[in-house]
Amino acid sequence: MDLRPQWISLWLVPLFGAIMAMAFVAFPGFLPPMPPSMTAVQVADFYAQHTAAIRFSMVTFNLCAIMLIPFFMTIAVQMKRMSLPSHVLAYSYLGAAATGATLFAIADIFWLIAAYRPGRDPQLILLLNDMAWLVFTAPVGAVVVMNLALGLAVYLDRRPVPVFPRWVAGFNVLTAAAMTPAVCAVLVTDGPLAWNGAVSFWLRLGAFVLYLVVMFAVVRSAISAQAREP
Amino acid sequence: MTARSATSAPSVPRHLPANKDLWVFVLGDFVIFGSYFVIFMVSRHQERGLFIESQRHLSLNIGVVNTLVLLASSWLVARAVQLTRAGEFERARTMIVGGGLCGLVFMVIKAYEWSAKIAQGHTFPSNNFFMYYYMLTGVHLFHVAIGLVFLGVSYFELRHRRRVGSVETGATYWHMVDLLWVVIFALLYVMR
Amino acid sequence: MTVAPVWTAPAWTRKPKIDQWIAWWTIPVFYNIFGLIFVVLTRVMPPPRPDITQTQIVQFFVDHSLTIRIGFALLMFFIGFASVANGLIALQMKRMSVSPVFAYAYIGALVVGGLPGCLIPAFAFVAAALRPDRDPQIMVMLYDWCLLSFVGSLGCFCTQNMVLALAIFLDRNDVLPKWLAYMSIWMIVTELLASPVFVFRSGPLAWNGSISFYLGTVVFVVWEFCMIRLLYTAIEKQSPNEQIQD
Amino acid sequence: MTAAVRTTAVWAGLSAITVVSWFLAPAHHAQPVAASTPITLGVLALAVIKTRLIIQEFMEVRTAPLWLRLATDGWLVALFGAIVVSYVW
Repeated sequence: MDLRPQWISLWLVPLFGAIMAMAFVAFPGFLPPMPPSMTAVQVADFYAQHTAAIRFSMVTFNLCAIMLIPFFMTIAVQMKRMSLPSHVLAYSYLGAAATGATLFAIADIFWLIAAYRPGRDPQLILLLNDMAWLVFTAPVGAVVVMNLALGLAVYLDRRPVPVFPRWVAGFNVLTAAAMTPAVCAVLVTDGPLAWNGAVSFWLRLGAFVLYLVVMFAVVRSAISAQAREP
Repeated sequence: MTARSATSAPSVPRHLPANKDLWVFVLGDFVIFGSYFVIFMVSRHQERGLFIESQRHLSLNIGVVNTLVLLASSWLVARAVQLTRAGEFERARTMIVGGGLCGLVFMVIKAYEWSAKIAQGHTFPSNNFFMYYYMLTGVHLFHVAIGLVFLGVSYFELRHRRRVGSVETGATYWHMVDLLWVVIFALLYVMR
Repeated sequence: MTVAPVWTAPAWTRKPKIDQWIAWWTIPVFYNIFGLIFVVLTRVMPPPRPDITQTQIVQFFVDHSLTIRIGFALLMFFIGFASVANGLIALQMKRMSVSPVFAYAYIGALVVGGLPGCLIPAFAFVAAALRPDRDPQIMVMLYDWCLLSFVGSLGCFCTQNMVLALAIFLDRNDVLPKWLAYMSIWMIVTELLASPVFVFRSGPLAWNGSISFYLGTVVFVVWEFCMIRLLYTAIEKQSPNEQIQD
Repeated sequence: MTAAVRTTAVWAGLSAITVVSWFLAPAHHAQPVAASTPITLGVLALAVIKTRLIIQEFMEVRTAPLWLRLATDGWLVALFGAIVVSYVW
């Protein structure tokens, strides 16, 4: 079997991950994250002052974020290699990955619209800014279900030497648990659970980045193992 | 002949046309369309004057012609089933094609009728009568379109595998389309 | 296949078709929570009236701000389980004697449908409920945005039901009964009759109308109930050794 | 009477009823027409006969199992009953 597509998809992660890390630092609203308590005028001011940086970072996210999809599809392909009763978990994973990625692709467009016309009514800029942050932060269900489906698949894998080591199941469940509280960003606008809070912003993003790093290593050895198979 | 005489027919061997699955659909569609008709009647009750006044703008001639077209297509399709049972697949196929062509004629006439009404300024949001007119005829037209697919399946069945049950399926569906139109015709065009 | 000696899986993991059973159980759970979210908490079902004044709309968000936010916080988590239900239905569709095209199209259509049908409406309501002091014009827009998108996301579900109906009609393995395919035609008709919600602000074809909303919802609930029941039977009847072509 | 003749007779009857109802409709009149309970009941009666003929003869429910005959007749009674009630009420 030709494993080159999987290798390429795997190495897209560090490449585009590095570019997105740059875009993350470049976005003036991430370090620190913009608080929901900002008034409409303050938000409008923010977009007027940092237009160039916002455009640069969000266009970069727009271009690069979906480049992670081939990596998630590689994981789906590895799930289909597992010795499971059926492929139902791989299909669930695939659907959830597509939903999660779509949401991110929508969020960065809201940021870009907010920055597009500086003279816009601050109320409208506030709405676009709210939408961007909410869509970016809250809908973690898709990623959580990806993690749970993968975790369950790893746990059920009946190969003598499993495709992914067993601890990956626990790691996926932990990541899911770390990301779940971010749903509270639609509920509160203050404290650690607000969209700029330690849990909803830093813990969620940190868990996701760590997840990418760990899964990169795990998938890499899984493809190597597949290469050694007769 | 009246409809009543049909029930007192001498005992005949019982036969379920088509299959149970299709009858789930037909009976369910009866219930769904029945709900539309009752909702229509309740609205009509509330705005009786408006409904009678708006109804005058419908072309009864077109309604009658379309009813006759669908009745003719139903006759052709019913004959096709009988011919299939008799093993005359060639003629049955011709009948099915005829029924389908009548369906197409119905759609063309309906499209003409709609465009004429729109040209006269009677559009979907004009008033409640025209809302129901476009809604009921539109949903019915969708059923006609699906019915053409069913007749197409019956046609290919007659070419290749020649199972009577499959031809009955298309025919039963098509008669349902005809029947629903008869009720729509009475409620929208004729009653006052 | 024997389990590796280094790690012994608990007995339940060796139950035949265990992954499908777990996926199946998420569906009734998901739909019950779905009902709780949309009916009890966020008041999206049955929908509030389209023909009320600006002040009344703002008041609606003031009155229900907390439950709207709690409900949609739950949705943000549970929406993910929709892909498990879709994955299971797609798997059963792959068991049919038809090409997997329809199974993959089913997943694709519903991945798309989850956004306009569920999440976009949720964000519109949340944005309004979080700041009821917004410009009232914007509040009215968010109100329309949510309910039109929720009731009026048509095409994704038409495609979903079309590919499902076609797969069942063409299938010779009798995975799901043909009458479910006919019911899926009703679902398409339901979507057709939801399209006038973009035209009418009151009456039976408005977004809270007897035809566009109530009749459609009845059809949907009946369809969903039958689907869940039939999936159970389909998994049960499936031989544990059945090979599904990839 | 053979099946073919019977079907053709049913079709002729249905078409004849349709032409009769053509004379009853308000679209004939240039002047605004008033609601008319007798005419409406007549129209509905013709519609019942037509729909029942289609069900019994074309859809072949006449020779179908009892449950189907009961279900279709039950539907006709419920539907036209509801229509008449909502009309005269």
